[in-house]
Amino acid sequence: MDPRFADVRTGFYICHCGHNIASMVDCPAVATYVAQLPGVALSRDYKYMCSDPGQELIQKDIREHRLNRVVVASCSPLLHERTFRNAVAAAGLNPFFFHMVNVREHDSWVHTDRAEATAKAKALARAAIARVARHKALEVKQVPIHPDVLVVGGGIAGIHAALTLANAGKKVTLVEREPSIGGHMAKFDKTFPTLDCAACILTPKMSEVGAHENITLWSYSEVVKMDGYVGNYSVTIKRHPRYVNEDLCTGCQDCIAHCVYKEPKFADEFNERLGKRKPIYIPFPQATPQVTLIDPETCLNFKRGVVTGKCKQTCVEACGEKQAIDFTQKEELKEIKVGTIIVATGFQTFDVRRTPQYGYGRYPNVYTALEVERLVNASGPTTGDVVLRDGRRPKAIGIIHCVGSRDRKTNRWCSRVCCMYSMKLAHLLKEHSEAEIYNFYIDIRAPGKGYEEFYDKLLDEGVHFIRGRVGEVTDWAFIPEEEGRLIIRVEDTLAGVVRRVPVDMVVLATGLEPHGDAQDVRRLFNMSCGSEGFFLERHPKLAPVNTFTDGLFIAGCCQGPRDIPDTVAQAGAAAAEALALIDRGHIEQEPNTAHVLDDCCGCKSCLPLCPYTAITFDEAAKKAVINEALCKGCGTCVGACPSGSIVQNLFEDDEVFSEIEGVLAHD
Amino acid sequence: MKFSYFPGCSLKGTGRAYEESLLQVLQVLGVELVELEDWNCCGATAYMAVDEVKACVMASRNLAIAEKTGCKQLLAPCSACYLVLNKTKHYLHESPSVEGVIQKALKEGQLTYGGNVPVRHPLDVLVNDIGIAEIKKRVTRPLKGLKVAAYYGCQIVRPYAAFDDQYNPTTMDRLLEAIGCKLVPYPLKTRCCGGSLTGTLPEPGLLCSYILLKEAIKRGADVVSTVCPLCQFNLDCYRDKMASRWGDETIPDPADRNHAVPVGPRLNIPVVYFTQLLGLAFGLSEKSLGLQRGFAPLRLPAVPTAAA
Amino acid sequence: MPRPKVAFYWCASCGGCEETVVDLAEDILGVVEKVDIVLWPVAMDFKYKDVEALPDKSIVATLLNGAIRSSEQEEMAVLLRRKSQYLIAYGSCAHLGGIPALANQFEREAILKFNYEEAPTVVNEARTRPQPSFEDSGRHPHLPELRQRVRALDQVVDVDFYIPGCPPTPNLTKAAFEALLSGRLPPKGAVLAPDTALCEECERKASKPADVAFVEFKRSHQKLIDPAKCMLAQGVVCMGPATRSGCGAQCVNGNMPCTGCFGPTSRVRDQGAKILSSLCSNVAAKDEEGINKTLAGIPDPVGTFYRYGMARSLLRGKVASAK
Amino acid sequence: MTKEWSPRIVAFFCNWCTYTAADLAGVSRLKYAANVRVIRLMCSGRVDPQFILDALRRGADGVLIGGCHPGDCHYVEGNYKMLRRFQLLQRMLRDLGIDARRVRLEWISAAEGEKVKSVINEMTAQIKQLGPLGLPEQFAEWDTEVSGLAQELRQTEEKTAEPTEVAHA
Repeated sequence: MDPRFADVRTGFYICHCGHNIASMVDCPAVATYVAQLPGVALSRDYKYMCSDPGQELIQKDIREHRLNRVVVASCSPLLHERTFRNAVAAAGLNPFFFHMVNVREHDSWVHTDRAEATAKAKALARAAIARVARHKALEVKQVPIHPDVLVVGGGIAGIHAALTLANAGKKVTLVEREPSIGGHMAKFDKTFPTLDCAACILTPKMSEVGAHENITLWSYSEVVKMDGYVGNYSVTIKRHPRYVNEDLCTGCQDCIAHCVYKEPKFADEFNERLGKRKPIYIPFPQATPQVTLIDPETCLNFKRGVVTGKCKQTCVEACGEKQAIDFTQKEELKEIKVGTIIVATGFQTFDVRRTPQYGYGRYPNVYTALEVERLVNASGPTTGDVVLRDGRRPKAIGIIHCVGSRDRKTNRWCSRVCCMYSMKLAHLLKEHSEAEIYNFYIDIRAPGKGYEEFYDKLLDEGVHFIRGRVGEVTDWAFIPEEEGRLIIRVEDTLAGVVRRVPVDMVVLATGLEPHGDAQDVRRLFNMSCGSEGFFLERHPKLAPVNTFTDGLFIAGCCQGPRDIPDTVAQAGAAAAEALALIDRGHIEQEPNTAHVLDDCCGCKSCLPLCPYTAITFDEAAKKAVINEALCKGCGTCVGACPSGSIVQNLFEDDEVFSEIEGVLAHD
Repeated sequence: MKFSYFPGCSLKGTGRAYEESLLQVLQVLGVELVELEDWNCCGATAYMAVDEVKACVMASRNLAIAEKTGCKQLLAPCSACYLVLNKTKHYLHESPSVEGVIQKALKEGQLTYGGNVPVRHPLDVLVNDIGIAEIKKRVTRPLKGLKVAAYYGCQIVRPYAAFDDQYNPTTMDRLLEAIGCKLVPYPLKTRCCGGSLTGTLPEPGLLCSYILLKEAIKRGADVVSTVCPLCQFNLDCYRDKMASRWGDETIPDPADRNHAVPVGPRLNIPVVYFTQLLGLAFGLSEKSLGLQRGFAPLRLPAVPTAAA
Repeated sequence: MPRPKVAFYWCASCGGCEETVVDLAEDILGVVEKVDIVLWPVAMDFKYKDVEALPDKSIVATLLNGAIRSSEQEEMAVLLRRKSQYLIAYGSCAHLGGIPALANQFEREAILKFNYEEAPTVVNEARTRPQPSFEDSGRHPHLPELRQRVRALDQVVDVDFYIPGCPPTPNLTKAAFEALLSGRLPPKGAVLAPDTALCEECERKASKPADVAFVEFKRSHQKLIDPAKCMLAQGVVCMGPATRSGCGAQCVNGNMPCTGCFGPTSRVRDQGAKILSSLCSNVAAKDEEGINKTLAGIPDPVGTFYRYGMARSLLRGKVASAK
Repeated sequence: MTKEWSPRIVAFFCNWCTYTAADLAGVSRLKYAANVRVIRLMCSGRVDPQFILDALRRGADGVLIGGCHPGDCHYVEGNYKMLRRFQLLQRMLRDLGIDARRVRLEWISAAEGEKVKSVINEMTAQIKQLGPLGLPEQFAEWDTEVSGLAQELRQTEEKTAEPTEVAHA
């Protein structure tokens, strides 16, 4: 008998997973095949291995049949490896005497020939049987978790997550790129379908963040570096200079009033460039923190970002002895330690220049939805008056749905919120202007509490709905009545005719897409992105706020388009996940770390390979040493050690060689 | 720079002015054209409508001849030729069955086609190979003050938009700006001119042409610049019919938008090829550029004096 | 008490290993005193039938050097295995195939054709090749047949111990004899040399920086080698990190890089793959072009990484990619 | 062995990108050839060239290595280490008679389930075209020349065998 299998008593279990596996893999045949392999003491097939009876079956067998190895062939180890390890451990066996075979995601679900799928299952099982014989008992290491949390992004998702954690007594650092928190929601006028005033429900939360003793708010700041691992992250944050000292500014805004520019002159970012601001400004009245800032691009005291001192500096005078204005401020780098991180960096709206057929930029009266949010807002540039860029008031308004959504040429996904916000804007525009409103839609998607009812309400209000994707917005007239107006050309797919609808204002219901720099953020935090560019959750259903990096959670639209209720719910979930980790106090580290054997010759080949500087050279022993607390278990040094003197737990050379031998052995 | 040149039927017939001006302009820019020997119909319109595969066979014969010359690229100035030749290349690439038919047919004529001939449009070559900067250098008589509606037609951007934006092409705008023209906003750039409907179903066909002219006039254009012989023909040759049908319609006066004026008298707006405008800017004579062939004479604004 | 019988034999080898035995110098006298050498073709005259006549297992230990290349060598290996209690693969060729195993990069036919027909120094118009058997004056002599592949000793017969090196050092040889004579032997299959890699005993170890990032590789003749600095730190390919120690780093001390004759440590299955992995992982470039530019300094990876280990490498030599 | 030959491909997938992508292909019920057997490693940087050679000599007709895209490695740069090894390994394998198309390195992110499918299908088709590599059979064939003699000698040995006791020195 092969000495490798002496004293090995493996129990093998193949799961039917209902029909998921059994319909494509002949499970009993696999079990029968495995039964005769070396070291196998027992082999079974069972309907649902992950169920309680399934797990109990393993435990009973371990006790009654003195099993000392267990192999389960079922779904992906990324899904249930932990479940079965726990089950094995509960029966008194070291949990690492377990190995899992993926015969569902990698086999039954992707193949169409039952004989081939069964043969593959046998090969994979054989490999596991060979491998598990080499397994060793391993200890799970516990690493303490730093209780502080970093929340990246100060939109409604970040705000809600930060407050939830802070209210639970955790110290939170909230980092926001813009000068104020609030995100997109702060720009909205009302929220659907309840028509709550967005500012009324958001402002109190923003103030709470500003005042909370457990929250450190760093606005106008960006994360530039993340190191470490779950429980022990070290994060570097870049703080842009505001040229106004946050600690000294009281938010009185006297400086703004006394700026040498008497009138606001520069495009106002918060108002989507529809309004104007001065070089020293506060983004919007409820901005948090209530601190002004100076834009060096437009301030007379700067030239190309360098202080010239050429301005009279009436602002400094106005500030008086508070002395909050500080032209010498420089960019600062801060490093903080946290245990968990919530990424809530949000979205950007679709860039309408990618759909030139809708005339944005060419016709002044074509607006994006976000611009209209500001236009109808009482605190917006027109104080809520619907006055067009050319000074006219619209008599008819067309709202084009799915701009940059559900479109093979731009973005394929449904942005989920556009139907609802378009109807909200339809209602508000009608209220503010009494114009005729036309909605051009592909399908109305109103799946939410009170959403369908809102649609009904709009129909009752006499808003027009025309089903069809708009082909073009143009200004050429077919008949004299069309002269001077914008014409929406669309195929009305319900009536079966091509229509030309003359309007005075067009609203483009832009979709939601990942931030332009989402890829950089993803790399920064070591996350994955889906093909569309939104951050990828660990599991779409069972781990929607987790990422593949432990201790790093995502919330809000950075993970995919969603509305405010869903965003808040998700932010709460992310906060709860972080809390669960923090309150446990420690995390268990997968013991797949590497260690150096005494046989190391000290050639130093491995030293430069470790990105975590876990490998150092012991000058006394003249050998490499691995700090297992820093090792993350990639195994790169193991693969490169020229004398085979580094070993990675769970992925030892002999374990992998056994697996190779196993998958290739003939039936 | 050297190209094989596929003129197609129009450039030898109704679109002669296009060929006359194109050849001269390219000569000024040092581009050598070698006309394809024994070329045949590109396969456009009528053939395309009856049997796409056979139309492609016709086109592919031209491609095969071009490939044989060893000249790297083929210039096809006529929009229809440009489209059909490119479409054939796509079909050859995408459909093995079409390729089978084509190769079989070519074999009968002792020809083969390896798929290696890029088919280029003059706009593409002028902007991307020669470059605006180079063209600017050749301008001796800038067309300052000439207001132009740049009209591209449908075929060079649909269904393939190889060198320009499908919805809002700008290559011709940039070229004409470079020689001093002022471009009026013209969102109808890629709208249908009526195509061959003007000959078969005149009512809707003419309406298409009329709208193009009317909108150009309304926007204050002095001239419509085209890239396509069929567009030029439709817009240039049916003015009388358009005037008799819609001449009484009023449009806002471009000089004073509050006034409405009848469109009829203004329908004599000239419709020229963009190469003719380039030629003028290069200082070539109107006659050599074939400008006398148009039905509406092009009047250039007065040459600015040195003092101005 | 009779002195234990010992045999030395050579197969496909250069004779260097025999030299090592002689290199024991005066120590050889101590060995000769304690043993009875029953076979040593390089030094004394013995006949095949003398060996055949010995009772099985009557030789305590046979030190066989050289690779197994011909049917005769194979036959001798089998015979000596039968007659010996311990069969020891002595030197790189017996241990791993050695230099002769580089021939495994070529088909036998190609080798014969070149050597008997195409080599520039050969005049052989009749294209005569050695024949396994032929007739000569009514006799039918047999000649050994060249095998298709060069093999290490243990690919032909069971081997008890290995003494590595090209050639093995006198120290190792002496230690092996001492172990044999005292009966204090390691487990079967052991390589009688330390199981750490060469850097362990290399005097230049300290001069290797902790952050070597290769931008170019040089072969030893392309560079004036700094005699005090780690070879790899100078971009000279040195097999030391992937090669067993025990030689005292003689080559490096002679200012030449290690070429790997002691073979891999017990933890490595393929010496060439391992040194490749280690060297490449530490190349500085990140783009394919840059990487390949650096690696172009290793023009013959097979000859460099498998100079001694071809026969015992995982692929054993050049294979046919498809049938 | 009446069954028609079908390639056997051993794949080494990194846990974070390619293995996850293969899971995604499963969840998305994409269908692909059943010729690949995946071995999960934490990082493509763990792929020891010995694994590749061992797979080939044990009968794999091809080896596929899957890692995160450059710049996306979960462990920062493990995939670059593999890329560098792969460059020289490919050259060395070519010198050893192995067609470069049998060993493939692919960057497949966690989101690219489709790519798992297309790469596996392409590679399977490619190797079908190349035919079996069959190294175990090749080695066995080489070794017929030695096993033949050993057997012959064993037979003569059996005929003349008589137990001999040898004292240990």
